[in-house]
Amino acid sequence: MSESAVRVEHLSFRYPGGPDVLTDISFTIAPGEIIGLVGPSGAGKSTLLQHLNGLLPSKLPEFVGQVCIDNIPVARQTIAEVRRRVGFLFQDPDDQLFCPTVFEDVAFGPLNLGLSDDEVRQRVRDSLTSVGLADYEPRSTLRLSLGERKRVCLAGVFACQPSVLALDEPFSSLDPRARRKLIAILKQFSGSQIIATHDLDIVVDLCHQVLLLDGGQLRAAGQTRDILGNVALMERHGLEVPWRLRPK
Amino acid sequence: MSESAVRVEHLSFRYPGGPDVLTDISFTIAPGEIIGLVGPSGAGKSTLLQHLNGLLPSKLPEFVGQVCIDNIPVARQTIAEVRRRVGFLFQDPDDQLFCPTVFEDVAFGPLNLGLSDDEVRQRVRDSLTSVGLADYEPRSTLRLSLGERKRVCLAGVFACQPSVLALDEPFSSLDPRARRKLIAILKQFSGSQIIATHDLDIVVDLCHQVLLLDGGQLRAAGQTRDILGNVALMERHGLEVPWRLRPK
Amino acid sequence: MHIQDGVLSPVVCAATGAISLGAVSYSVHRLQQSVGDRTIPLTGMMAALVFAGQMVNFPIGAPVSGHLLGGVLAATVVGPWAGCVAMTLVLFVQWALFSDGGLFSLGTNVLHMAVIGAWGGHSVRMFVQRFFGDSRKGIVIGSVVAAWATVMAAAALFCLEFRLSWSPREIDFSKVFTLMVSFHSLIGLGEALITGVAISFVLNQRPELICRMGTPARPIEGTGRSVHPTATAITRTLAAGFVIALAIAAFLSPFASSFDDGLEAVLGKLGIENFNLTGNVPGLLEDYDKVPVPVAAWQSIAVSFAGIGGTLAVFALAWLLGKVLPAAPPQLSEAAGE
Amino acid sequence: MSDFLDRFGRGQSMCHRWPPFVKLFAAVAMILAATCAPITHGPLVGIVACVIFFAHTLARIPLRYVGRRLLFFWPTLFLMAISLPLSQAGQKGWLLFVTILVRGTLSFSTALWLVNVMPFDQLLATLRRLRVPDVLLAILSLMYRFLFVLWDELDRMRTARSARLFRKPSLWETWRSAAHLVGRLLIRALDRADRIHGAMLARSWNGRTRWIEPRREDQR
Ligand SMILES: Nc1ncnc2c1ncn2[C@@H]1O[C@H](COP(=O)(O)OP(=O)(O)OP(=O)(O)O)[C@@H](O)[C@H]1O
Ligand SMILES: Nc1ncnc2c1ncn2[C@@H]1O[C@H](COP(=O)(O)OP(=O)(O)OP(=O)(O)O)[C@@H](O)[C@H]1O
Ligand SMILES: [Mg+2]
Ligand SMILES: [Mg+2]
Repeated sequence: MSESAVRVEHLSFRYPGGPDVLTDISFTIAPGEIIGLVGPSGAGKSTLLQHLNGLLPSKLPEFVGQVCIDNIPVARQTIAEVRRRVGFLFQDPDDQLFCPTVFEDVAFGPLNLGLSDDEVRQRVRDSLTSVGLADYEPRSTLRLSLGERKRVCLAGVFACQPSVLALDEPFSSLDPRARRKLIAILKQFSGSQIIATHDLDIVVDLCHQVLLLDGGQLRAAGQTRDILGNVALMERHGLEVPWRLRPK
Repeated sequence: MSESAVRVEHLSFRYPGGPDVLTDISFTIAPGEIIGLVGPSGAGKSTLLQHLNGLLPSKLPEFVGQVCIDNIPVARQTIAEVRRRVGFLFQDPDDQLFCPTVFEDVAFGPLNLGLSDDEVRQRVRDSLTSVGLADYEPRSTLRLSLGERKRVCLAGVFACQPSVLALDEPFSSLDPRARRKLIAILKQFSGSQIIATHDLDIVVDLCHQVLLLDGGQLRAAGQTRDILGNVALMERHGLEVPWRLRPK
Repeated sequence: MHIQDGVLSPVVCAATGAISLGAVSYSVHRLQQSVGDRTIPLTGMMAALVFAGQMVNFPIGAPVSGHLLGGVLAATVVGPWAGCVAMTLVLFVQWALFSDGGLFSLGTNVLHMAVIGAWGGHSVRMFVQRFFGDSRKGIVIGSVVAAWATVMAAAALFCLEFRLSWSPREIDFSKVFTLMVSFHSLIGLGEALITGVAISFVLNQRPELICRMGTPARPIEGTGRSVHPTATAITRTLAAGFVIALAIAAFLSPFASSFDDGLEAVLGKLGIENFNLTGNVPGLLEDYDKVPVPVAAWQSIAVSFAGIGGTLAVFALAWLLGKVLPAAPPQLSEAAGE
Repeated sequence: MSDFLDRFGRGQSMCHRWPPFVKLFAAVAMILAATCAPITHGPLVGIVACVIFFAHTLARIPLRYVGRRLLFFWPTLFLMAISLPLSQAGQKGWLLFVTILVRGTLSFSTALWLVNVMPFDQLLATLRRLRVPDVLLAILSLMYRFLFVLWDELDRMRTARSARLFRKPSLWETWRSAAHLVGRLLIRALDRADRIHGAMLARSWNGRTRWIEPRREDQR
């Protein structure tokens, strides 16, 4: 069991007063593996990802099962440790940007890790450069387009150098060049990753494995090409076989 | 000149205290035409679209040029009339939902148009069905996934039956089935449309013409295939030739 | 509601500022004990929210519109300590961005809106809630009453400060008082309504958001939800004291202030002043003993109406809002806290 | 959009370049002088007024802007001040009335000056150096950011509303939708606060907030 970076066991969850949003989900992610999380809108992808970061269980009792990150079970006592290891990207960048300037926002994580001022500046510069916003440091986080805000969020995540990435729709509202750049970065990243997205072409390109979620249940899991290339399966769950895998 | 649904003439704009975001933009959209607005992140797409709905000029002085909808110039006196004609979809659905339940939100426009109760109910049902959320009427707008919220916004726009659609990233965070459905709806729509998106494959499928915006300037305008298929042009502006147009 | 620099004398500003400084420091001290938990972002958000909420106008009549003040709302959501800090920051930022409300009178404004608003509002709510049990209805009624009471208290306090600022012996303030109290009983109604609606909205949509505090919680009957405990003996006493003080301030002081100069003298003064201001023909002077009577009567009627009518209206409002709440809230079974 | 707030804060005049402490103390001193100078000493008040006017010209703040702000400011001040002559007949009341108006106007213009030469982030940095408690600063900077986010959100929700509002709404409808706006904003904001908290923890936040300057060499 020591080789799993993320382990989810029999996870069930519902929002207060609502029906079940997740039902008995179990899977593991090996270190270094990239997992794509696909499924129709409202399937529960964001909800599942938030569990990996301990965003929901601490608040609500409607939570059965266990989530472990690097073999640490997510619980009230371990939540700080877990969140340090998981780099989490919110679907909405405004949920994640909380400092007045881009520099401060990206520097927030490294500063809290207790790095020296120079190291912090270095990390900020590096991660902003890697998302293509090198000269944005002094700008206000209030005056950015959506794609720019998303990339600042990504820079903030990278600057903490987490060991697991949980990204919710990282590619939406990015332009093609930023998207290509991000794919390259993610391919180089050494930790494990779980990426929820509707962009199946990118999943084919990037992910080793795919989890297919629909109606809160895990409908299929396996090699990317096997699952995304399965026309019947895709059709059944409101998805589409991506261009690359279509028989010509 | 009577045949233009949207006419933008020498539009320049900057946010107060910032550099120019739009510089000398001119174009027209004929009735029934579908225009794709593409460009890298921060190019000014959202800003341009907001002008079509009179969101910015009425408030700020940093605005030169003229925008006409159905030959009505956008100005303070005509803003109500213009907004009635233009169905505007915000990039962020949360900006657009303001009623507590899905039904109320979609019914808001038709109610204000003075339709009878039965007609209103009919329109709400139709437009929710068309975006695939038929049974969502009583749900709270605060408890929806992002894709669901986006579709409720779209339903709200369609329920008003506008004559021009200005859609900012309508496809992002939609799942493939919803996307396909939306494309079908837009193809059937009789008015003119201008759609800002990063999803160039859909542009190829849907749009008759393309405007390429970068750094606030109109870099190219013309037939979809000519522009999106032009490798050098696309490269220069941080875009990518879509899969469909790549030479195999 | 904002008091500008120059309206009060520097001494009064300094005195009220000192009281506010003490209160805010204590709030910050209490807040510091919860450093690292969600109180900090929540307080920042609440402050931003009150600020933004104040920008939404609720039209009353043609040119007049009211808006939210937010002290009670903040205290209901984040508790009195964080609520006080949030309101203080709102006032500070309003000064720093719009120069609304003066630098020296910042302390006074903080006293009126943050300390009375959050601390006072919280204790009134807790007091009222005791009569309704810890139900959802109790929360709504409590906060509606608290919202109205805090506005009235702030108005009364302002009169006192105003009087202290400008040579108390020579000026008759009962008119100022009448005006302020009647005017603010209306503003207070608006505030109560908006606060009540906002809180029932939250109770409907996200009941778990209201007043979660670090302290151990006990469940609300019928909902399985919990708020933080109503009170120790001390808070209860404090709350009762506050309410009584409020009652005195709102209802008794106009009469007291008229009585202390002697009724005769006041009536006389009013009559003369009436004459001077309106430039009435001297003929009116002959009716000297009669004219002032309706004025005085009007005055006490106005104040009484403001007080009693306002109270009744507030309770009616509270009752209505309580009724509107759905009978069966979503079932939660939470042990609260983080 | 909310950008009109610090329109002049980014200007480049002599006053803008003064060290923040100097600006702050200059403003405090001017307000102090304005609120303490007895109105009966005309020349003294005149001097204070001249100093404030001079400060405005130095900072190149357009007079029209100051005038417009004053136009909105006077009515409220007037309402408070008028109660004095109303409650006391004769000269004394009017004298106090004038006192309040003059003091209010002078200190308000001083505050306007400070707001315009001191951008908010500079004010924050100054407060930090004045050893204002960390908790307050952390809350303040969070508030500042979300102020704009919520404000813009509110603004856009309002516009979205007016885009589908094809006629003049009744008073009741206006109230209802204003309440909905506030309610929705409230809940979204509170939920967002939770997510922000998560995002902060995810970046190793432990309640202590550290601050550094971007780069010493080429600060703005
Ligand atoms: N705060 C909430 N309270 C109650 N129900 C919610 C809440 N948030 C989401 N839901 C519901 O939970 C379900 C799953 O939502 P989730 O956001 O996880 O979907 P998703 O897979 O991320 O969808 P999308 O692709 O549109 O982002 C949806 O049916 C949604 O309506
Ligand atoms: N409120 C604002 N104040 C000042 N500048 C702004 C504001 N909003 C956007 N900008 C700037 O204006 C430029 C254009 O922004 P806009 O949102 O129009 O881009 P976009 O083309 O829609 O990008 P995206 O694809 O990321 O949505 C960007 O450089 C951005 O930084
Ligand atoms: Mg999602
Ligand atoms: Mg955009």
